Amino acid sequence: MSITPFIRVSEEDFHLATESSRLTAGRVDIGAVVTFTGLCRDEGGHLSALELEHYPGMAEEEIGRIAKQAIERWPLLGLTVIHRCGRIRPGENIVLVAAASAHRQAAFDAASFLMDFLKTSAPFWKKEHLNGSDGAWVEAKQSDDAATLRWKR
Amino acid sequence: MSITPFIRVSEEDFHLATESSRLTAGRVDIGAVVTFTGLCRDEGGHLSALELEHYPGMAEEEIGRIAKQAIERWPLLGLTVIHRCGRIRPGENIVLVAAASAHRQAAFDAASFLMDFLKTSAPFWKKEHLNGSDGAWVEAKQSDDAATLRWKR
Amino acid sequence: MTISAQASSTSSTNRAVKLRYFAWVRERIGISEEVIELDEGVETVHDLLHWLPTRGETYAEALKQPDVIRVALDHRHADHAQPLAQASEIALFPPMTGG
Amino acid sequence: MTISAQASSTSSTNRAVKLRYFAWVRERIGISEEVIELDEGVETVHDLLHWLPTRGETYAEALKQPDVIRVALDHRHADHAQPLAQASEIALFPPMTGG
Repeated sequence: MSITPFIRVSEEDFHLATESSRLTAGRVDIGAVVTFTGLCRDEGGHLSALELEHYPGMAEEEIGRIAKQAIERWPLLGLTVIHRCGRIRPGENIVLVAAASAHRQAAFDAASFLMDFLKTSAPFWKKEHLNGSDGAWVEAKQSDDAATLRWKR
Repeated sequence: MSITPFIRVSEEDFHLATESSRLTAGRVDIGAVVTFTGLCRDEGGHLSALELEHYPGMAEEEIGRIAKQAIERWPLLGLTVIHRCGRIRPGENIVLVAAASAHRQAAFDAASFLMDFLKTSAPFWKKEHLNGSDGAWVEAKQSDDAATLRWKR
Repeated sequence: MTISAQASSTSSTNRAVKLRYFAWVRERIGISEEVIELDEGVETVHDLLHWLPTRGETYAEALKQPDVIRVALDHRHADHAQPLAQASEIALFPPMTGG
Repeated sequence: MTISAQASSTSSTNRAVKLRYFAWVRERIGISEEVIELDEGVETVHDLLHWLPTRGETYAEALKQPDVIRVALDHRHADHAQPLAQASEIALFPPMTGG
Protein backbone atom coordinates (compact mmCIF):
# COMPACT_ATOMS: atom_id res chain seq x y z
CA MET A 1 0.00 0.00 0.00
CA SER A 2 2.42 2.61 -1.26
CA ILE A 3 1.57 6.30 -1.60
CA THR A 4 1.75 8.29 -4.82
CA PRO A 5 3.83 11.45 -4.55
CA PHE A 6 2.56 14.76 -5.94
CA ILE A 7 5.24 16.12 -8.29
CA ARG A 8 5.15 19.33 -10.31
CA VAL A 9 7.73 21.19 -12.37
CA SER A 10 6.45 24.50 -13.72
CA GLU A 11 6.93 28.26 -13.76
CA GLU A 12 3.90 28.58 -11.50
CA ASP A 13 4.37 29.63 -7.88
CA PHE A 14 3.19 27.36 -5.06
CA HIS A 15 1.41 28.07 -1.79
CA LEU A 16 2.42 26.42 1.44
CA ALA A 17 -1.11 26.30 2.85
CA THR A 18 -2.51 24.71 -0.32
CA GLU A 19 0.21 22.09 -0.42
CA SER A 20 -0.04 21.30 3.27
CA SER A 21 -3.82 20.88 2.94
CA ARG A 22 -3.33 18.61 -0.06
CA LEU A 23 -1.48 16.25 2.28
CA THR A 24 -3.59 16.49 5.42
CA ALA A 25 -7.16 17.49 4.51
CA GLY A 26 -9.74 15.08 5.88
CA ARG A 27 -7.10 12.81 7.41
CA VAL A 28 -6.70 11.79 11.05
CA ASP A 29 -3.70 9.45 10.71
CA ILE A 30 -0.99 12.07 10.07
CA GLY A 31 0.99 13.19 13.12
CA ALA A 32 3.75 15.19 11.44
CA VAL A 33 4.20 17.35 8.35
CA VAL A 34 7.60 18.78 7.50
CA THR A 35 7.87 21.34 4.72
CA PHE A 36 11.00 22.74 3.15
CA THR A 37 10.72 25.91 1.09
CA GLY A 38 13.73 27.06 -0.91
CA LEU A 39 13.71 30.76 -1.77
CA CYS A 40 15.74 33.01 -4.04
CA ARG A 41 18.23 35.15 -2.10
CA ASP A 42 19.50 38.47 -3.43
CA GLU A 43 23.10 37.70 -2.37
CA GLY A 44 23.47 40.96 -0.49
CA GLY A 45 21.78 42.99 -3.20
CA HIS A 46 23.93 41.69 -6.06
CA LEU A 47 21.43 39.34 -7.64
CA SER A 48 18.60 40.65 -9.79
CA ALA A 49 17.16 37.26 -10.82
CA LEU A 50 17.80 33.55 -11.08
CA GLU A 51 17.11 31.70 -14.31
CA LEU A 52 16.26 28.07 -13.76
CA GLU A 53 16.81 25.80 -16.74
CA HIS A 54 15.59 22.21 -16.55
CA TYR A 55 15.38 19.08 -18.67
CA PRO A 56 11.64 18.63 -19.28
CA GLY A 57 10.57 15.04 -18.94
CA MET A 58 13.70 13.87 -17.18
CA ALA A 59 13.22 16.42 -14.36
CA GLU A 60 9.81 14.98 -13.43
CA GLU A 61 11.04 11.39 -13.86
CA GLU A 62 14.16 11.90 -11.77
CA ILE A 63 12.19 13.60 -8.99
CA GLY A 64 9.81 10.65 -9.19
CA ARG A 65 12.72 8.23 -8.73
CA ILE A 66 14.04 10.17 -5.72
CA ALA A 67 10.52 10.33 -4.23
CA LYS A 68 10.12 6.57 -4.73
CA GLN A 69 13.32 5.93 -2.80
CA ALA A 70 12.08 8.10 0.07
CA ILE A 71 8.72 6.31 0.10
CA GLU A 72 10.47 2.93 0.24
CA ARG A 73 12.78 4.08 3.01
CA TRP A 74 10.40 5.88 5.39
CA PRO A 75 6.77 5.18 6.38
CA LEU A 76 5.35 8.25 4.64
CA LEU A 77 1.65 9.09 4.39
CA GLY A 78 2.12 11.83 1.80
CA LEU A 79 4.87 13.47 -0.23
CA THR A 80 4.90 16.58 -2.42
CA VAL A 81 7.76 17.96 -4.51
CA ILE A 82 7.33 21.16 -6.51
CA HIS A 83 10.23 22.71 -8.41
CA ARG A 84 9.82 25.95 -10.29
CA CYS A 85 11.63 26.77 -13.52
CA GLY A 86 12.12 29.96 -15.52
CA ARG A 87 12.96 33.39 -14.13
CA ILE A 88 12.75 33.81 -10.36
CA ARG A 89 13.35 37.03 -8.44
CA PRO A 90 14.81 37.52 -4.94
CA GLY A 91 12.28 36.63 -2.25
CA GLU A 92 10.36 34.27 -4.55
CA ASN A 93 9.89 30.55 -4.04
CA ILE A 94 12.08 28.04 -5.90
CA VAL A 95 11.32 24.62 -4.48
CA LEU A 96 8.95 22.94 -2.03
CA VAL A 97 9.22 19.54 -0.41
CA ALA A 98 6.49 18.44 2.00
CA ALA A 99 6.51 15.08 3.76
CA ALA A 100 3.74 13.67 5.98
CA SER A 101 4.05 10.74 8.36
CA ALA A 102 2.61 9.41 11.61
CA HIS A 103 5.83 10.38 13.41
CA ARG A 104 8.20 13.31 13.26
CA GLN A 105 11.54 11.69 12.47
CA ALA A 106 10.35 10.05 9.24
CA ALA A 107 8.92 13.36 8.02
CA PHE A 108 12.12 15.28 8.85
CA ASP A 109 14.43 12.67 7.34
CA ALA A 110 12.42 12.22 4.15
CA ALA A 111 12.22 15.98 3.50
CA SER A 112 15.96 16.41 4.15
CA PHE A 113 16.82 13.40 1.92
CA LEU A 114 14.64 14.76 -0.90
CA MET A 115 16.35 18.15 -0.78
CA ASP A 116 19.84 16.66 -0.80
CA PHE A 117 19.05 14.52 -3.84
CA LEU A 118 17.15 17.27 -5.66
CA LYS A 119 20.29 19.40 -5.39
CA THR A 120 22.64 16.77 -6.78
CA SER A 121 20.55 14.66 -9.15
CA ALA A 122 17.47 16.49 -10.44
CA PRO A 123 18.32 18.05 -13.84
CA PHE A 124 18.04 21.76 -13.01
CA TRP A 125 20.65 24.45 -13.56
CA LYS A 126 20.69 27.91 -12.02
CA LYS A 127 22.01 30.97 -13.81
CA GLU A 128 22.54 34.06 -11.68
CA HIS A 129 21.78 37.41 -13.21
CA LEU A 130 23.83 39.88 -11.24
CA ASN A 131 23.11 43.60 -11.31
CA GLY A 132 24.97 45.19 -14.22
CA SER A 133 26.41 42.00 -15.73
CA ASP A 134 25.52 38.99 -17.86
CA GLY A 135 24.31 35.83 -16.22
CA ALA A 136 26.74 33.26 -14.81
CA TRP A 137 25.99 29.59 -14.21
CA VAL A 138 26.05 28.56 -10.56
CA GLU A 139 28.75 25.98 -9.83
CA ALA A 140 27.83 22.74 -8.13
CA LYS A 141 28.95 22.57 -4.50
CA GLN A 142 31.04 19.80 -3.03
CA SER A 143 29.10 20.28 0.20
CA ASP A 144 25.95 19.18 -1.65
CA ASP A 145 27.65 15.99 -2.82
CA ALA A 146 28.81 15.37 0.74
CA ALA A 147 25.27 15.89 2.04
CA THR A 148 24.00 13.30 -0.43
CA LEU A 149 26.59 10.75 0.63
CA ARG A 150 25.33 10.65 4.23
CA TRP A 151 22.19 8.86 3.01
CA LYS A 152 24.12 5.94 1.48
CA ARG A 153 23.55 2.87 3.57
CA MET B 1 22.75 40.82 16.02
CA SER B 2 20.59 38.02 17.34
CA ILE B 3 17.03 37.40 16.19
CA THR B 4 13.99 37.38 18.47
CA PRO B 5 11.89 34.23 18.19
CA PHE B 6 8.11 34.42 17.89
CA ILE B 7 6.62 32.23 20.63
CA ARG B 8 2.96 31.61 21.40
CA VAL B 9 1.14 29.21 23.72
CA SER B 10 -2.63 29.39 23.38
CA GLU B 11 -5.79 27.48 22.52
CA GLU B 12 -5.90 29.34 19.22
CA ASP B 13 -5.17 27.44 16.00
CA PHE B 14 -2.31 28.55 13.73
CA HIS B 15 -2.01 28.87 9.99
CA LEU B 16 1.04 27.72 8.09
CA ALA B 17 0.79 30.42 5.43
CA THR B 18 0.50 33.20 8.06
CA GLU B 19 3.45 31.90 10.05
CA SER B 20 5.62 31.35 6.99
CA SER B 21 4.86 34.90 5.80
CA ARG B 22 5.69 36.26 9.24
CA LEU B 23 9.23 34.93 8.69
CA THR B 24 9.79 35.73 5.02
CA ALA B 25 7.60 38.69 4.03
CA GLY B 26 9.59 41.50 2.47
CA ARG B 27 12.91 39.70 2.93
CA VAL B 28 15.44 38.68 0.28
CA ASP B 29 18.11 37.11 2.50
CA ILE B 30 16.26 33.91 3.43
CA GLY B 31 17.10 30.85 1.33
CA ALA B 32 15.39 28.13 3.33
CA VAL B 33 12.32 27.79 5.56
CA VAL B 34 11.60 24.50 7.30
CA THR B 35 8.28 24.05 9.06
CA PHE B 36 7.21 21.21 11.32
CA THR B 37 3.51 20.79 12.05
CA GLY B 38 2.45 18.30 14.70
CA LEU B 39 -1.14 17.08 14.35
CA CYS B 40 -3.52 15.08 16.52
CA ARG B 41 -3.91 11.47 15.28
CA ASP B 42 -7.03 9.45 15.99
CA GLU B 43 -4.99 6.32 16.85
CA GLY B 44 -6.91 4.13 14.45
CA GLY B 45 -10.27 5.58 15.45
CA HIS B 46 -9.77 5.06 19.19
CA LEU B 47 -9.05 8.66 20.16
CA SER B 48 -11.83 11.22 20.44
CA ALA B 49 -9.70 14.12 21.70
CA LEU B 50 -6.43 15.13 23.29
CA GLU B 51 -6.37 17.42 26.30
CA LEU B 52 -3.20 19.46 26.54
CA GLU B 53 -2.34 20.76 29.98
CA HIS B 54 0.55 23.20 30.34
CA TYR B 55 2.32 25.28 32.96
CA PRO B 56 1.46 28.87 32.07
CA GLY B 57 4.45 31.13 32.36
CA MET B 58 7.02 28.38 32.51
CA ALA B 59 5.87 26.96 29.13
CA GLU B 60 6.64 30.22 27.32
CA GLU B 61 9.87 30.72 29.26
CA GLU B 62 11.12 27.19 28.63
CA ILE B 63 10.31 27.41 24.90
CA GLY B 64 12.18 30.71 24.93
CA ARG B 65 15.24 29.04 26.46
CA ILE B 66 15.16 26.23 23.87
CA ALA B 67 14.73 28.78 21.06
CA LYS B 68 17.68 30.79 22.41
CA GLN B 69 19.89 27.69 22.30
CA ALA B 70 18.90 27.07 18.67
CA ILE B 71 19.58 30.71 17.75
CA GLU B 72 23.02 30.50 19.36
CA ARG B 73 23.81 27.23 17.62
CA TRP B 74 22.64 27.87 14.04
CA PRO B 75 22.70 31.02 11.87
CA LEU B 76 18.94 31.52 11.87
CA LEU B 77 17.15 34.46 10.28
CA GLY B 78 13.79 33.70 11.89
CA LEU B 79 12.24 31.25 14.33
CA THR B 80 8.62 30.62 15.32
CA VAL B 81 7.27 28.20 17.91
CA ILE B 82 3.54 27.87 18.53
CA HIS B 83 2.14 25.28 20.93
CA ARG B 84 -1.57 24.88 21.43
CA CYS B 85 -3.18 23.93 24.73
CA GLY B 86 -6.65 22.80 25.73
CA ARG B 87 -8.83 20.29 23.90
CA ILE B 88 -7.65 19.20 20.46
CA ARG B 89 -9.49 16.83 18.13
CA PRO B 90 -8.05 14.34 15.60
CA GLY B 91 -6.80 16.09 12.48
CA GLU B 92 -6.22 19.40 14.32
CA ASN B 93 -2.89 21.15 14.76
CA ILE B 94 -0.94 20.80 18.01
CA VAL B 95 2.43 22.41 17.45
CA LEU B 96 4.32 24.43 14.85
CA VAL B 97 8.03 25.09 14.55
CA ALA B 98 9.27 27.21 11.65
CA ALA B 99 12.95 28.02 11.12
CA ALA B 100 14.39 30.33 8.46
CA SER B 101 18.01 30.54 7.40
CA ALA B 102 20.18 31.39 4.41
CA HIS B 103 20.93 27.69 3.92
CA ARG B 104 18.93 24.50 4.21
CA GLN B 105 20.88 22.48 6.77
CA ALA B 106 20.63 25.10 9.51
CA ALA B 107 16.87 25.38 8.99
CA PHE B 108 16.39 21.58 9.07
CA ASP B 109 18.61 21.07 12.10
CA ALA B 110 17.14 23.92 14.12
CA ALA B 111 13.55 22.77 13.50
CA SER B 112 14.42 19.18 14.40
CA PHE B 113 16.31 20.30 17.54
CA LEU B 114 13.38 22.46 18.65
CA MET B 115 10.93 19.58 18.28
CA ASP B 116 13.13 17.15 20.21
CA PHE B 117 13.50 19.58 23.10
CA LEU B 118 9.84 20.66 23.08
CA LYS B 119 8.91 17.00 23.54
CA THR B 120 11.23 16.43 26.49
CA SER B 121 11.51 19.76 28.26
CA ALA B 122 8.58 22.08 27.54
CA PRO B 123 6.01 21.71 30.37
CA PHE B 124 3.06 20.23 28.48
CA TRP B 125 1.18 17.03 29.26
CA LYS B 126 -1.17 15.15 26.97
CA LYS B 127 -4.23 13.29 28.17
CA GLU B 128 -5.87 10.99 25.66
CA HIS B 129 -9.63 10.75 25.67
CA LEU B 130 -10.40 7.39 24.11
CA ASN B 131 -13.86 6.55 22.80
CA GLY B 132 -15.98 5.16 25.62
CA SER B 133 -13.49 5.61 28.45
CA ASP B 134 -12.02 8.20 30.78
CA GLY B 135 -8.89 10.08 29.80
CA ALA B 136 -5.44 8.59 30.35
CA TRP B 137 -2.19 10.53 30.60
CA VAL B 138 0.26 9.82 27.78
CA GLU B 139 3.51 8.31 29.03
CA ALA B 140 6.81 9.91 28.12
CA LYS B 141 8.77 7.94 25.51
CA GLN B 142 12.36 6.81 25.95
CA SER B 143 12.80 7.37 22.21
CA ASP B 144 12.15 11.09 22.79
CA ASP B 145 14.87 11.24 25.44
CA ALA B 146 17.21 9.43 23.05
CA ALA B 147 16.38 11.91 20.27
CA THR B 148 17.27 14.78 22.62
CA LEU B 149 20.61 13.26 23.55
CA ARG B 150 21.89 13.34 19.97
CA TRP B 151 22.13 17.14 20.19
CA LYS B 152 24.54 17.09 23.15
CA ARG B 153 27.93 18.23 22.01
CA MET C 1 7.90 35.07 68.89
CA THR C 2 11.58 35.77 69.56
CA ILE C 3 13.94 37.69 67.38
CA SER C 4 15.83 34.52 66.52
CA ALA C 5 12.58 32.80 65.35
CA GLN C 6 11.83 35.73 63.05
CA ALA C 7 15.32 35.53 61.63
CA SER C 8 14.95 31.82 60.89
CA SER C 9 11.64 32.40 59.03
CA THR C 10 13.52 34.39 56.39
CA SER C 11 16.21 31.72 56.00
CA SER C 12 15.74 28.56 53.93
CA THR C 13 13.69 26.81 56.65
CA ASN C 14 10.11 27.43 57.79
CA ARG C 15 9.48 29.72 54.86
CA ALA C 16 6.29 29.85 52.80
CA VAL C 17 6.42 28.69 49.18
CA LYS C 18 3.79 28.24 46.51
CA LEU C 19 3.56 24.65 45.30
CA ARG C 20 2.02 23.88 41.90
CA TYR C 21 1.03 20.47 40.63
CA PHE C 22 0.37 19.37 37.04
CA ALA C 23 -1.11 16.42 35.13
CA TRP C 24 -1.47 13.23 37.20
CA VAL C 25 0.46 14.72 40.12
CA ARG C 26 -2.25 17.40 40.32
CA GLU C 27 -5.04 14.84 39.96
CA ARG C 28 -3.66 12.54 42.67
CA ILE C 29 -2.95 15.32 45.17
CA GLY C 30 -6.36 16.75 44.36
CA ILE C 31 -5.39 20.42 44.14
CA SER C 32 -3.53 22.44 41.55
CA GLU C 33 -1.69 24.78 43.90
CA GLU C 34 -1.23 25.70 47.54
CA VAL C 35 1.00 27.80 49.76
CA ILE C 36 2.78 25.84 52.48
CA GLU C 37 5.49 26.37 55.06
CA LEU C 38 8.45 24.12 54.50
CA ASP C 39 9.72 22.26 57.57
CA GLU C 40 13.22 22.89 58.80
CA GLY C 41 15.63 20.53 57.10
CA VAL C 42 13.75 20.52 53.78
CA GLU C 43 16.58 21.99 51.78
CA THR C 44 16.77 20.18 48.45
CA VAL C 45 14.32 18.97 45.81
CA HIS C 46 15.00 15.45 47.11
CA ASP C 47 14.12 16.51 50.66
CA LEU C 48 10.87 18.06 49.45
CA LEU C 49 9.84 14.92 47.53
CA HIS C 50 10.38 12.82 50.65
CA TRP C 51 8.81 15.28 53.10
CA LEU C 52 5.58 16.05 51.19
CA PRO C 53 4.25 12.43 51.52
CA THR C 54 4.20 12.94 55.31
CA ARG C 55 1.46 15.53 54.77
CA GLY C 56 -1.19 12.96 53.85
CA GLU C 57 -2.44 10.02 51.83
CA THR C 58 -2.93 11.92 48.57
CA TYR C 59 0.64 13.24 48.66
CA ALA C 60 1.98 9.78 49.49
CA GLU C 61 0.02 8.31 46.57
CA ALA C 62 1.07 11.03 44.08
CA LEU C 63 4.75 10.85 45.05
CA LYS C 64 5.17 7.14 45.72
CA GLN C 65 7.74 6.95 42.92
CA PRO C 66 9.71 10.12 43.64
CA ASP C 67 12.34 9.30 40.99
CA VAL C 68 9.89 9.91 38.13
CA ILE C 69 8.68 13.29 39.44
CA ARG C 70 10.08 16.36 37.70
CA VAL C 71 10.46 19.60 39.61
CA ALA C 72 10.76 23.21 38.52
CA LEU C 73 12.02 26.00 40.79
CA ASP C 74 10.67 29.39 39.75
CA HIS C 75 9.89 28.08 36.23
CA ARG C 76 13.23 26.32 35.69
CA HIS C 77 13.85 22.59 35.63
CA ALA C 78 15.82 21.41 38.66
CA ASP C 79 17.37 18.05 39.39
CA HIS C 80 16.68 16.28 42.65
CA ALA C 81 20.00 17.18 44.23
CA GLN C 82 19.43 20.88 43.74
CA PRO C 83 18.84 23.14 46.82
CA LEU C 84 15.43 24.82 46.94
CA ALA C 85 17.36 27.98 47.88
CA GLN C 86 15.05 31.01 47.72
CA ALA C 87 12.62 29.57 45.13
CA SER C 88 9.17 31.04 45.72
CA GLU C 89 7.24 28.81 43.29
CA ILE C 90 7.96 25.10 43.18
CA ALA C 91 6.17 22.89 40.64
CA LEU C 92 5.89 19.10 40.66
CA PHE C 93 4.84 17.17 37.58
CA PRO C 94 5.35 13.97 35.57
CA PRO C 95 7.75 13.81 32.59
CA MET C 96 6.58 16.13 29.83
CA THR C 97 4.67 14.81 26.81
CA GLY C 98 4.09 17.90 24.68
CA GLY C 99 5.24 18.64 21.16
CA MET D 1 22.38 -0.52 -49.93
CA THR D 2 23.08 -4.15 -49.09
CA ILE D 3 21.19 -6.29 -46.65
CA SER D 4 24.20 -6.37 -44.31
CA ALA D 5 24.41 -2.53 -44.23
CA GLN D 6 20.72 -2.34 -43.28
CA ALA D 7 21.37 -4.84 -40.50
CA SER D 8 24.27 -2.80 -39.16
CA SER D 9 22.17 0.39 -39.08
CA THR D 10 19.95 -1.20 -36.44
CA SER D 11 22.96 -2.29 -34.38
CA SER D 12 24.80 -0.01 -31.97
CA THR D 13 26.92 1.65 -34.67
CA ASN D 14 25.97 4.21 -37.30
CA ARG D 15 22.60 4.74 -35.75
CA ALA D 16 20.78 8.06 -35.34
CA VAL D 17 20.31 9.46 -31.85
CA LYS D 18 18.88 12.68 -30.54
CA LEU D 19 21.43 14.67 -28.55
CA ARG D 20 20.28 17.30 -26.06
CA TYR D 21 22.43 19.92 -24.39
CA PHE D 22 21.70 21.96 -21.27
CA ALA D 23 23.06 24.98 -19.39
CA TRP D 24 26.62 25.97 -20.37
CA VAL D 25 27.07 22.85 -22.52
CA ARG D 26 24.12 24.08 -24.61
CA GLU D 27 25.46 27.64 -24.71
CA ARG D 28 28.95 26.57 -25.78
CA ILE D 29 27.80 24.11 -28.46
CA GLY D 30 25.31 26.75 -29.58
CA ILE D 31 22.27 24.50 -30.06
CA SER D 32 19.92 22.80 -27.63
CA GLU D 33 19.35 19.61 -29.58
CA GLU D 34 20.22 17.77 -32.79
CA VAL D 35 19.90 14.36 -34.37
CA ILE D 36 23.23 12.82 -35.38
CA GLU D 37 24.58 9.50 -36.60
CA LEU D 38 27.05 7.98 -34.23
CA ASP D 39 30.29 6.71 -35.80
CA GLU D 40 31.16 3.07 -35.57
CA GLY D 41 33.12 2.41 -32.41
CA VAL D 42 31.25 5.02 -30.32
CA GLU D 43 29.86 2.53 -27.86
CA THR D 44 30.08 4.07 -24.40
CA VAL D 45 29.39 7.44 -22.80
CA HIS D 46 33.17 7.89 -22.61
CA ASP D 47 33.51 7.18 -26.35
CA LEU D 48 30.80 9.75 -27.12
CA LEU D 49 32.45 12.47 -24.99
CA HIS D 50 35.74 11.95 -26.84
CA TRP D 51 34.22 11.62 -30.32
CA LEU D 52 31.93 14.68 -30.23
CA PRO D 53 34.85 17.18 -30.04
CA THR D 54 35.98 15.90 -33.48
CA ARG D 55 32.79 17.40 -34.93
CA GLY D 56 33.95 21.00 -34.50
CA GLU D 57 35.34 23.85 -32.42
CA THR D 58 32.19 24.48 -30.38
CA TYR D 59 32.01 20.83 -29.33
CA ALA D 60 35.71 20.80 -28.48
CA GLU D 61 35.24 23.92 -26.37
CA ALA D 62 32.10 22.65 -24.58
CA LEU D 63 33.61 19.27 -23.81
CA LYS D 64 37.23 20.18 -23.14
CA GLN D 65 36.89 18.84 -19.59
CA PRO D 66 34.97 15.64 -20.32
CA ASP D 67 35.21 14.44 -16.68
CA VAL D 68 32.85 17.15 -15.42
CA ILE D 69 30.17 16.46 -18.05
CA ARG D 70 27.12 14.53 -16.86
CA VAL D 71 25.21 12.34 -19.28
CA ALA D 72 21.69 10.95 -19.27
CA LEU D 73 20.57 8.09 -21.51
CA ASP D 74 16.83 8.20 -22.15
CA HIS D 75 16.29 10.44 -19.08
CA ARG D 76 18.45 8.39 -16.71
CA HIS D 77 21.82 9.37 -15.31
CA ALA D 78 24.64 7.23 -16.75
CA ASP D 79 28.27 7.04 -15.73
CA HIS D 80 31.01 7.38 -18.30
CA ALA D 81 31.75 3.68 -18.53
CA GLN D 82 28.16 2.84 -19.41
CA PRO D 83 27.36 1.56 -22.97
CA LEU D 84 25.07 3.80 -24.99
CA ALA D 85 23.22 0.58 -25.90
CA GLN D 86 19.94 1.46 -27.62
CA ALA D 87 19.45 4.88 -26.01
CA SER D 88 17.54 7.11 -28.41
CA GLU D 89 17.94 10.39 -26.48
CA ILE D 90 21.31 11.29 -25.01
CA ALA D 91 21.68 14.45 -22.92
CA LEU D 92 24.91 16.21 -21.96
CA PHE D 93 25.02 18.79 -19.19
CA PRO D 94 27.06 20.22 -16.31
CA PRO D 95 26.58 19.08 -12.69
CA MET D 96 23.09 19.96 -11.49
CA THR D 97 22.47 23.03 -9.35
CA GLY D 98 18.73 22.87 -8.68
CA GLY D 99 16.87 22.61 -5.39
